[in-house]
Amino acid sequence: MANPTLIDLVLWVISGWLVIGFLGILTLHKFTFVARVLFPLGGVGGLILALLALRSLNSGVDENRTLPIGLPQLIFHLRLDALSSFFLLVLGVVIFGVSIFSAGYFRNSAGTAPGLLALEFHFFIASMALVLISDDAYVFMVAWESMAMSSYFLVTANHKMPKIRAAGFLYLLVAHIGAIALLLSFGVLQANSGDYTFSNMRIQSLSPFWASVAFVLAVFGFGAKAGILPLHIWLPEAHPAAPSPVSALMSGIMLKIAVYGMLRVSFDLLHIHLWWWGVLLLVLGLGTALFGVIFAAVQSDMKRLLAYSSIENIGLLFSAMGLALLFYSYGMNTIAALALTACLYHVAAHAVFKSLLFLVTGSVLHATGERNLGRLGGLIRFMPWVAWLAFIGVLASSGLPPFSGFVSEWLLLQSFLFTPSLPQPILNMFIPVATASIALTAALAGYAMVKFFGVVFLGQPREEKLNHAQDAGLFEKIGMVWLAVVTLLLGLLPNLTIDLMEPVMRVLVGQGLAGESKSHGWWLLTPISIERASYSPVYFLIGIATAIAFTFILVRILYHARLRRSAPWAGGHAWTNSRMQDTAEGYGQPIRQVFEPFFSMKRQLPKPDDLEPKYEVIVSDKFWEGLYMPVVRLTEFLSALVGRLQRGRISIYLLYSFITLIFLLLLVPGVKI
Amino acid sequence: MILRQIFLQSIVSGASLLLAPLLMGWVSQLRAWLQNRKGPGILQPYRALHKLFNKDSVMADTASPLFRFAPYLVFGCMVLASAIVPTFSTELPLAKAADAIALVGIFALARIFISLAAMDIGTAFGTLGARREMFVGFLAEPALLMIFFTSSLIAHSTSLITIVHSLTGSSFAIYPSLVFAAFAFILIFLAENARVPVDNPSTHLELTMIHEALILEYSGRHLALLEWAASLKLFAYSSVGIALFLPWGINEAGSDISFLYAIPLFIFKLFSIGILLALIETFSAKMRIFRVPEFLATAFLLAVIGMLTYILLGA
Amino acid sequence: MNPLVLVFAAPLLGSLVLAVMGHKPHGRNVNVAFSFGTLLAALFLTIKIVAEGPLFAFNSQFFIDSLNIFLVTLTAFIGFTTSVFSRPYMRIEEDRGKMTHSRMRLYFSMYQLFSFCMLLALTTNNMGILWVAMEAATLTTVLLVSVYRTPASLEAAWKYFILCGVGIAQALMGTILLYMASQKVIAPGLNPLLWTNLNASKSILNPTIMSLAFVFLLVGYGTKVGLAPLHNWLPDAHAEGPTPISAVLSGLLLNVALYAVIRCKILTDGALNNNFAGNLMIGFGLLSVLVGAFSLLRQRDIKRMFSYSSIEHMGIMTFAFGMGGPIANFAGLLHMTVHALSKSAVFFAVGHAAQKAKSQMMDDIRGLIKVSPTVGWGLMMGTLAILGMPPFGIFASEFLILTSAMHQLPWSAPILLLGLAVAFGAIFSRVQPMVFGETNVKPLPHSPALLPVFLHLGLALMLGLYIPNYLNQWFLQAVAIIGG
Amino acid sequence: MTELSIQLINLFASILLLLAFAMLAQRRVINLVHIYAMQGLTVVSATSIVAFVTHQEHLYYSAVMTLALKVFLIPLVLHRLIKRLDIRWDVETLINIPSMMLVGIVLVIFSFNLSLPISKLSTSVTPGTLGIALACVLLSFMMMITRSKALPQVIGFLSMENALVFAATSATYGMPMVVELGIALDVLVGVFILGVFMFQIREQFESLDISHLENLKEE
Repeated sequence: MANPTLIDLVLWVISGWLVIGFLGILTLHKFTFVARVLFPLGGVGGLILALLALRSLNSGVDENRTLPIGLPQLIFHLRLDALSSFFLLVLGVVIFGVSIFSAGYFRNSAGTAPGLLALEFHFFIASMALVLISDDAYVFMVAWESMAMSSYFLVTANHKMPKIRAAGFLYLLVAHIGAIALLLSFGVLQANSGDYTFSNMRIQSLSPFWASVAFVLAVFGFGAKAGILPLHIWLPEAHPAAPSPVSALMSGIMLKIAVYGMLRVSFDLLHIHLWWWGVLLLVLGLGTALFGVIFAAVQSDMKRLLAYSSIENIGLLFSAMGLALLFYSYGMNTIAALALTACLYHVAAHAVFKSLLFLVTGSVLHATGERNLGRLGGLIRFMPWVAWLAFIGVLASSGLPPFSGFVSEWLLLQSFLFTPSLPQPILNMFIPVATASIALTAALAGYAMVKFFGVVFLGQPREEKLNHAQDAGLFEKIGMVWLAVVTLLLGLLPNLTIDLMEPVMRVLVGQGLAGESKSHGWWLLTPISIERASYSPVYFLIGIATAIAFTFILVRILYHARLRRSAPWAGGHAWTNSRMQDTAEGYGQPIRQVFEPFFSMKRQLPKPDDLEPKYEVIVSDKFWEGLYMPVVRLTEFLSALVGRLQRGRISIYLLYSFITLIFLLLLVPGVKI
Repeated sequence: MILRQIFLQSIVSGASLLLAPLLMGWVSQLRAWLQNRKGPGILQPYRALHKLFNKDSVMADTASPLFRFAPYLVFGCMVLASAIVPTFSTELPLAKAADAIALVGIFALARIFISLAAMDIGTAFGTLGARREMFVGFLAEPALLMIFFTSSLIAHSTSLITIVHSLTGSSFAIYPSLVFAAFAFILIFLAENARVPVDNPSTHLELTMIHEALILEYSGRHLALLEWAASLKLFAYSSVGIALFLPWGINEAGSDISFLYAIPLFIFKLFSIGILLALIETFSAKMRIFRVPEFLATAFLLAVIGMLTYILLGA
Repeated sequence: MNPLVLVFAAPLLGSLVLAVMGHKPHGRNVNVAFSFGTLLAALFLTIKIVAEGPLFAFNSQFFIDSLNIFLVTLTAFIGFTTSVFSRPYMRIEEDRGKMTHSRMRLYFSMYQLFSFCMLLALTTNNMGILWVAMEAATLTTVLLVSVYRTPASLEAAWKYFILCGVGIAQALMGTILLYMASQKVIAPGLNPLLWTNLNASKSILNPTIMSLAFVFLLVGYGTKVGLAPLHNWLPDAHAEGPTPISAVLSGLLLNVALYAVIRCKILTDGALNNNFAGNLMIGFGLLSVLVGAFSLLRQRDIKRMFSYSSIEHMGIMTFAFGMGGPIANFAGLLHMTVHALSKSAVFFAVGHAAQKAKSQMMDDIRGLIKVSPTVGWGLMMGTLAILGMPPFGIFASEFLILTSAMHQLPWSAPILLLGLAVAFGAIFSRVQPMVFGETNVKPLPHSPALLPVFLHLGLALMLGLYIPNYLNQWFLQAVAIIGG
Repeated sequence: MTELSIQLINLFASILLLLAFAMLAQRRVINLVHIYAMQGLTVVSATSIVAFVTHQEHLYYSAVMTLALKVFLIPLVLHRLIKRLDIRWDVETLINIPSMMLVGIVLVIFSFNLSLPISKLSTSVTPGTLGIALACVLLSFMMMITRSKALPQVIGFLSMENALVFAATSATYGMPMVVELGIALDVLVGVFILGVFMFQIREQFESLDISHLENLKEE
């Protein structure tokens, strides 16, 4: 091809990943080759993909391509438009960091052979990219389920532990049920035309009832993948089970793919939009966000903590989407664009900082072999690189200015402030509550993140072995630095990022924000108007930096006091040791107390005469007992009932046949008894 | 034009930097008087700062760079915060960089840094303080945000300057929603500035302390910066209160003449807030730490009700 | 020479030869050779059909069109791969003393005869001969199921015989009624039992007799399809017979029975002009999906579990054909093909796994991936294929079935969703610890025949991503024949 | 077709039904075999009459085949089985005989009703026979359900097959020869296989009581 189009190049990258995967199979046990060559190569693929997506966003590409595979009446339809390009950009950026990190992360001793791991890994990222460019239901579902399957194998990479297998099973089960729901949703969308391309679905006009059915099924399907309440149950199990780079990909990208699907279906494929859809998403999202963050704050396993934090962020994304849908259904497209910008911004921001944080846990895990917060601490002294990079991620995740998480939160709150203009009075009543829970979530996220960073990296090591922890290797550092730099850029340059979203907004709601948002210069973010609201992270940073620098210099010039080092003062207590620091459980105690009704708790308190006093709190999810266990029990009951059909007695079996025959004969038209 | 803006901004920031300890001193002096004590004098905070800056700083040998950096950052945050809150003038070029939401963000940033710094040494008090500080924060922060939102709804803007503009606007109007917000604000004000009944700045009792536990390991210039930052915070909060609930008489852009009455009026308002604070602190008792969530939840709910009231009544 | 003769001659001759020398060491290879011969003959026939269109043979007693030609090819192909799988499998069974010489002869001879019966049932045009062939297929498999002569296998075979015998008797009643209906209206001189003749005049067949006939035929052949609640023989027969037989039972016999039902449905639809037949099939299909799925949960024997999965899948196909319409029928045919391939592949892998563990109890099978990665991955991949994970072909057909069900019969969608979800959870939760995890079992003395497993899975994979044009054309023509 | 032959066929149909009831009520295994042979004879007679009346040559072959198979060969085999296996009595049916008869009557009414619309449309001279054949099928079915020994079950199965052949001859004047041959062959092979099985079952379980065949089931 003389002049390959962008979508062709994207396809080449995807095929490149598949080739890398198969090379992995060929070099099953050649660890050095797989780690030092294949993984970085895949990372470069991610970078290329990001550049292609950037190009596509800048030039406003909308390209179609069909591949002669798939079902005969339904060959693979692929399409690269602004929405897919944006998600591809995020995907590529994150994959570059994660792949480079993986090159240094995976060890030869893990349960699965390195080559197989490479296959699963690259299959996973290739299928995620394929989901993003698919333009018919079949290829979408194929890529979607391949994504679930390959990530399942990655989650169970260390399959010798029964707990990991259980987590993997739960994950795949929820993913599969969700996928069936999606399938049914597409079944509604194609409106019995037998044509499963998205372009056909766009022109179908469904009745409000059927459109709602499709929408609700899509919410169920995508929500199961994203971890929306009450389908989140797999997420805190699977993330800790998976190797850290995989958790990073799952949390950073895979959950976003579900968001992509939700956007695609609700804004692009469905032609009508009912206001209550928005409310549904909003309520689900808010509930999920609050739930996630409350649970994040009480976890004592660092990866679980981050997993719950991902649930929270997904909740925020869904509520932003719901808000956008709400505005859009009333034709308020500008404000819908504002809410959607918040959503997409958070997609990008969360993808990057959460992958960064998961990679950090990987490095910590390698250095210490511990995931339990109760046995970590003080690592900033032994692993300064990891700690400071983690710090950037933590600040972004807490939604603090001038970091990336704050921009999206800011945009989201801005869009919430427009809700009084909605024509539905009942919605207006609901908005303060919604806003309040967003604010509460944001504040609690800070709480959880302080816990994460403080307990892992600060204080004194809680175990002796931590004193020998090594900082991350070169590949790991490069991967994390890349993600940290992107996080910083996302925080500081919101207008550039919003510029990139402009074509996406045009696809989804018909108009974007870019015209207004940078009308006062690239450095000042004014999404609606300068009088309405403005935010400039660069000024912000300069302001703080100037203040700090001034203070520092002045203090140095004016005062000449020295700095001395000594043992910690600790209020004068002479015998302090590392066990006297707050534990992770202790840190979560206020949350447990305030939000007690959310949890089901089991406490083991020491008695006065215990020789080895032990204190333990097990906090578990009420959804298990309240929702999942009854379902499991019902299923078991039904299966016992069905099992009674087969009692081994041939006479009974014959009786079944006999009754069936008689029954069917009674059904014959024209037979009267 | 730009020069004028930089000049004005420096004046305002400088004024807040200098005025902040004075407010602190004023409040403690008032408290002393109300409690029939003689009091250290209104200028005591300046003397204390001077003393601390000149002392050697003793730092735990386990402290990481984070610990050393935190006081500067907290101080910087507070300087920035007081630079973007309209005090006696709305002509603040930096205010464009951060609106009300970002202001809450600044406070949160400072809070997180100081909490992490407290955890850094790894003493029992430090972690205890950090936990309590974050605990107060996660309830106070959204409440503050809600208070801002109530006024944002009225002004159709989150920019603090626009809010002040529209509240002082052409016609005088009473906003019942702001009454709720004001009550909520007072509660948050007390909690955030480590005041009785939430915290007592003048005690080191381990059962109750929050703010003091955080800065227990600091000494010398670092402690001075933190103390100064605390007074700046008090000052910023007071300014916020004035801007939202008592904005009348503020200097608007373009009328230099109004500075003549705006500045004295602002100082008067500030001192009145000091009186109010001293009264509250004198007449209430310190709460148990477990009661704090109820206290803050009340503030949070009041703020939400404020927003609801606005939507119901349109005012 | 008519290639059809070869298609019949190869297995018949094989049956006779193997009855004499099946116990010899190279009897296994002879079995493979005859199966291969059948496959070649079937391919030859296929090429002829592709080139020349539908074919009548032997005084119109045999008729091959697009609906059965792909089943003929499939049957010959799976017959061949199963014979390849039988080689090491039966050798190990013989080494372990489960098979004597006479049993080996019986096994191989009946294996070939069984192939013959199925090919006969598929190609015949005469509804009577169809019945005879189906009954004969039952008889041969009864002997195959009981070949170990253990109490359990005898019990299974007895139940199989009685239940299917009674079932098939109902089908004879149906055939008689069919004959009665056609006798009245068909032009003199035409054989009233030939399907082509019936099909030509189906619109003038008496609707009442036809609906009665269809009920009998559905109960009869439906018993062989394994539709709930007529399915009770199926798990026993699958679990107690030799694994190659489980593979061909699930992969082929059930398909052939369903094929018979479809042929009857075409006639009934033509006579009735309503969806009576389809509705019955929808009901049976959904019931089978539910019964199959919920039964899966309680299984401890691995072959039993996968046989319930066959019930579930036959339910899905029956549902699809019952629903009708071009997409659902296409999907049903595709599902028949891919399910046969995947399920037999699963049984191959299961066979090796159970032989390694010397037990069919799932609790005894652990850590396959460690003992033999290929068997482990074969079982894992086969399971995922059976569970409808893309890009395996079952996903493609389930995709089409579910999406069209959502519009044609929305109320059935939750039932299917429930069934598929329960089946997924049940099977996967059992297979996962078998494939993964730790074990201390030693590898087998003879290298397992895994070529069939991966060949089948490869084909199933291919059909999920790419359906060759000629196959597509067959399917489309078959869909046109089924109509509905 | 003459009036007489119609009446004869109807008579044989009634005899068949009577025998079906007799089988339902009979407890002695040896008598079951006798009844089975009588059923065969009835079918043979009916077939011959139809053959005679319609002048269909292949029906004569069919009659001869049935005679050989169902009147002589299979009863003989069954006799020897009974002797070798030493089974005389089917001790207990699962439902007592009077209630079984009652259910049987309901079944007869049901099948008559079922075949009524067909009989009305039928051009055949013996419209009632289909209903009777159907009733016989259902009665044999019920017998299989209620018997607890293997051999009576098999006899039930065979008598069901008899009823089907009767239906074929009386309602349609016989299936094509190929089909009839195939059916006969299947039945013959089936009986032999069952015979072999019964020996093996007795060897393994030391009884022919099918209640021993209840080990394969769901827990």
